[in-house]
Amino acid sequence: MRFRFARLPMAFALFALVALAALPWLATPYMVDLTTKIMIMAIFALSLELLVGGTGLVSFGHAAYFGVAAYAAALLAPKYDAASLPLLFAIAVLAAGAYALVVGALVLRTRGIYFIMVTLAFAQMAYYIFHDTKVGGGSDGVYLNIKPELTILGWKPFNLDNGLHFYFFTLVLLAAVFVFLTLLLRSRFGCALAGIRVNETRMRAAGFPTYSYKLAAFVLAGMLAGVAGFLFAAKDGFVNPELLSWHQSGAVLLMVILGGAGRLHGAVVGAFALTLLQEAFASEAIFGSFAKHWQLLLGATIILAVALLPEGLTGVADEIRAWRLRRRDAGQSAGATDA
Amino acid sequence: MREVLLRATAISKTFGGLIAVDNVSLELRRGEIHALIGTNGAGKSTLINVLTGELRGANGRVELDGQDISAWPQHRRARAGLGRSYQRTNIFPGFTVFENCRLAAQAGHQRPWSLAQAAGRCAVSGGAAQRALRLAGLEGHEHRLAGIMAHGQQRQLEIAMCLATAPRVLLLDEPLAGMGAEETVRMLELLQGLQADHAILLVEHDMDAVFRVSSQVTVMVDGKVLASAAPEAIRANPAVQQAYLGGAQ
Amino acid sequence: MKTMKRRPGMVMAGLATGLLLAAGGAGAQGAKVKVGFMLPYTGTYAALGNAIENGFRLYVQEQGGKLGGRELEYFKVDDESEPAKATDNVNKLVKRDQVDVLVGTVHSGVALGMAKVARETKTLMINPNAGADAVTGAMCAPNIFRTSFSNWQPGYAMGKVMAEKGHKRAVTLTWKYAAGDESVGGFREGFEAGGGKVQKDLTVPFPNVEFQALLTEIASLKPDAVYVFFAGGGAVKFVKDYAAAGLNKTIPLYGAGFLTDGTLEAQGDAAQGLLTTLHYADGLTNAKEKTFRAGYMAAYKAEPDVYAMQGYDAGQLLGAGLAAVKGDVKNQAPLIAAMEKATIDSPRGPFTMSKAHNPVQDIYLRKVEGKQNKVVNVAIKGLADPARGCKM
Amino acid sequence: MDLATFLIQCLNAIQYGLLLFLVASGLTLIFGIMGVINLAHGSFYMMGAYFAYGLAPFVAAWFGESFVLTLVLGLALAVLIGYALEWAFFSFLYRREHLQQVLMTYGLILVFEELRSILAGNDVHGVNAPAWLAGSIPLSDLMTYPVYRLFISAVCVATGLVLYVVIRQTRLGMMIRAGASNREMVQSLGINIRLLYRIVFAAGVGLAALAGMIAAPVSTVYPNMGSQVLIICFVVVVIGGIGSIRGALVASLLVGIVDTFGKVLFPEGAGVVVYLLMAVILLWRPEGLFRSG
Repeated sequence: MRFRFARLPMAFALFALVALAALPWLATPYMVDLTTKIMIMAIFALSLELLVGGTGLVSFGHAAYFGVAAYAAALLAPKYDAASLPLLFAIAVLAAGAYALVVGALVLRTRGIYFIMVTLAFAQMAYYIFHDTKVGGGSDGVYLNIKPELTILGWKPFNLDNGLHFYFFTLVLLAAVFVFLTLLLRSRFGCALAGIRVNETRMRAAGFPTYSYKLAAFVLAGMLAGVAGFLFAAKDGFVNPELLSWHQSGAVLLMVILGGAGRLHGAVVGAFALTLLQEAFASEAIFGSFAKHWQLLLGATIILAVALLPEGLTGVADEIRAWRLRRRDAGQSAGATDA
Repeated sequence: MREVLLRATAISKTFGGLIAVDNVSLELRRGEIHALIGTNGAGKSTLINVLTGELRGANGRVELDGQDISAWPQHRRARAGLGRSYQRTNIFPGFTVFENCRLAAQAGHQRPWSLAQAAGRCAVSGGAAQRALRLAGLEGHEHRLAGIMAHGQQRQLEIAMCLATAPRVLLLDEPLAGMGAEETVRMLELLQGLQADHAILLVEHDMDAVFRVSSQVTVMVDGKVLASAAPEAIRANPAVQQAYLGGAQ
Repeated sequence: MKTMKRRPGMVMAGLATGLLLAAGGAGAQGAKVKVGFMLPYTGTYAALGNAIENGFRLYVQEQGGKLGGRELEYFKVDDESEPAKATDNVNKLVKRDQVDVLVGTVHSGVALGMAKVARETKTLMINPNAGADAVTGAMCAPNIFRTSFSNWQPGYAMGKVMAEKGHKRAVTLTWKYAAGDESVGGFREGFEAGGGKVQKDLTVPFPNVEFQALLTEIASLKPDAVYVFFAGGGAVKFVKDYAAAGLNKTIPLYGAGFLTDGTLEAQGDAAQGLLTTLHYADGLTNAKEKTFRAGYMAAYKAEPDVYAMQGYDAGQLLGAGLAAVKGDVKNQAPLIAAMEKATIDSPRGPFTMSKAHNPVQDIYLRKVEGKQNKVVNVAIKGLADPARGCKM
Repeated sequence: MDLATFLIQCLNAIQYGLLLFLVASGLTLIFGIMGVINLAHGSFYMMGAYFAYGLAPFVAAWFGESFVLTLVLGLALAVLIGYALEWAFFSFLYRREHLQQVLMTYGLILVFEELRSILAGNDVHGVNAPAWLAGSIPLSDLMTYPVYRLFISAVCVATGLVLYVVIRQTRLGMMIRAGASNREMVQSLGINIRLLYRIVFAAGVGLAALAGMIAAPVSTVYPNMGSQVLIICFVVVVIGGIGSIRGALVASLLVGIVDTFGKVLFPEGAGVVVYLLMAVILLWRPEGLFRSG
């Protein structure tokens, strides 16, 4: 575990931002739509990265907060009117945060693999509540038929029905979440989380209320997942219990690991990589009739990635840097003993 | 009489059926190094863990500055001025030496909500960390990774991290373990320098060191206090010689 | 290589752009009608997805590869029976491949996601299987058609049949999900209209297949009959468990047709004699059925099933529409009008479209004999779905 | 619920619990001793079920119909596959973080699922129970109990006993127990940890496949059957305490009871009860009922 949040991979972030901002002029509407979806998943993955890479808490039930926010948005929006965007957004995010607060307060008593499993248990409970009861339309799910609107004194700055507007709305939120988390992780709060990840006992002995810190991180991560969940509901207008399923929790965890846990941009890269790989492997244009065996290709690629890229896709550069640092340091300490 | 900073009264702690600490009382005064000796498994580390609140569910009363802190959680005790070091080096191996100390110092100045400022730019914790590193003799090593330093240096860092939290009471669990002769001397000098405005509990196996610096020695056997007196009196105590010093020689 | 290591993001973005261009740029505008299959090609329902596609392609082949004088171009997306991905997957067809017609799918949750997109983009959609009532109920739209059934239909028919057989008290059992609830709802309506009474509704969490506890519960309730809704692996296991528990000898079991469709080989003796209701059956004698069966056997070396038939009829329905507009698929209003008015000469027997675009069709009572669901009689003739919630 | 029904439900609960135990025991071994979060365990269960379906015709053609021989052959094959998989995919992973193993085993699920589709197709298949186990025993005036289900329970109990004896009485078992409680100690004792891991992994795969084969005649074989078993097995392992065979047994029975009575008594919340049980137990005992023993 290296301490490197202070060093922001600025170049990456700026390049990605410019590339994403330029995309709509280079790409087909479908690409824009797909990228919107990937950016939503990237926000989702970033929220989990705060827990996995930032705090060392591996949650296997993160889809619950995503789903709760999506359901909150779909269920609480008025049926025949456009909902107020800021209001619905706030409600969805707060709903996710509230559920994360309840779950977090309980599950943070456990550790390691047990933590992984209890988070899963609470997510499954939420899943079955939406799947088996009439709260959210059962297994068929519910719709959000009219997209929420932002009106400032009768003026509408943008219209989410327009795919391009939605794209930029998502991009702005993604950038905001990324910047927010970058600041957060290099702030004192973030450093305390990093300390907790590495050595919680020491942090407590130094005087940090580590439980409160972890709970704050857990709720924050839940709320950020809620941002993604809100966007998902608003984009497609279709919310289904499967959003809370363990497949979904697993998928977002995979994005974080594949991109490289411990690096913020890893979550973004992971979201793009996993979605695009699947897109590519399932595409008949590229793989012809073998495309129906896309799972085989995706599975094999994942296995190869684990074997060859232990630190994830974004870890390659860091590994080289760490190796150099170690070598330099080894030279230094050898020199010190000589003296 | 010097001012009592930490007073522990009738501390007991059991694990299942096993009594690890049995009705132990002791007082730590400002200006004093209080040595705690005893064989392995005598309950010394357990006692420290109870005093700092790392272990919960003990009987007895712990007072800091005359205030009952028995019900306080560990982090609150730490922030009230109770600092400790660990017997086994317990640092953040992937962080730099400076960051280790700075993070410890940050405990006294947490402000988790101030997101705009990078942690590394926090002047308060940075200054405290720098002072602690100087005291512990780690100046010049700030930017090395803690995990790949020599063992003795890691022990120094352990102390520096404890000092960085600006404690008034130091509970040091075998700080000299694994240190070379030169480093030991330096560490003892450091402790003697700190003595003036700290109360120090020193758990140690190095008897020479103990008798050199301490003004009070408590001997624990099987979780109980066997004797507690000035070093000369302990050296002369037949029960202690029988149970501990004799056995060792 | 060097830049790749330093800037993985750039590589990913580059890959993304390239990939998307490749995928999105394909398929220039031509005279072909673009048909998008959104069906499960992996996972639990993969076999169903293949059968539907085969059925559809068979009809088109029979027409010389053309409908309404136009050639067809096919696009395929694996929907994985994953509702969470439904709208993304349907967007691949609608936005990436810009298909004119959507054909799909099996899973009800996915179908509802599809219907949502189809409504919004006004893309013509033909649903060849998923029975969710809402597709031609609350979600109904001029451009959404179904060639299969609504969950309500077989359930309602079976309710009638069981009441006519003199059963007074019945217990229902299904997975706890929308399709099951709808089927049981239809059954209750039919059964209680015929003077029966549903004693208790039992459910199993989806997709749990441990039925033993509920079999015991059924035995202790001692109803006159049991109505169940299961499909696929769950159907096989339930029928076998029911027989193994000896209940088939004392409490007759009835079900919606999927209980015994595509599953008889696996169910073996346990299914013999079971009565189910569906819009299709083995042993139908109409002429279309014969040519369909022979054609399918010749093309795919396999017996067609109900899914293949529904796919085939999706082809017929589209063909009827396209014929009316001479293949001009963009001319939607007359196309839809023609599809609404069409009488489909289906292997199941002729059917028409209801106002909500669900088949008005005969529901058969079938009996399992060997590996076949032999038709016993027509349970209800020309049954139309009530299309509750449809404002069309 | 009258007494007779209650007793039958208890029998159902135990029977279901025992089957869960058989699948979960392999998972808890791999989990506890190697620290591998093996998401592919459900795939091994599915593999076993497809062995029971696919091998039977071969056995019938070469040796005459024999259920037992099919079992033995399938088990041997599964153990071999497990041994090879450990060598190929896991042996280089132990020094990495757990998360990497999650990723690896997820990749394996996809590969197995697709191989299954290519090799065995996507249809549902039934597997016949052997004739000598085909009968049933009357339980109440209406219900009978199939002999084959009793056979399943017997196999589960027998497997449990064998595991108990191996773990308590043999040198291998000593190493396994040591490995579950303290990995460093095993290494310092000079035990060949790599070989131990390989054996444990192969045994875990074998147990999952055995469960799949035994269950096949009642569960039938169908695509994705593994993923349904997987999560419930994780629940069992975590409730029981990771690495504890005894814990897995107790937890399986608990889950069996809760699931069985949950379905009957609270049909609305039947899906939730098992997870509720897990959450409650972990909040009460954060390391499960029996920590590695």
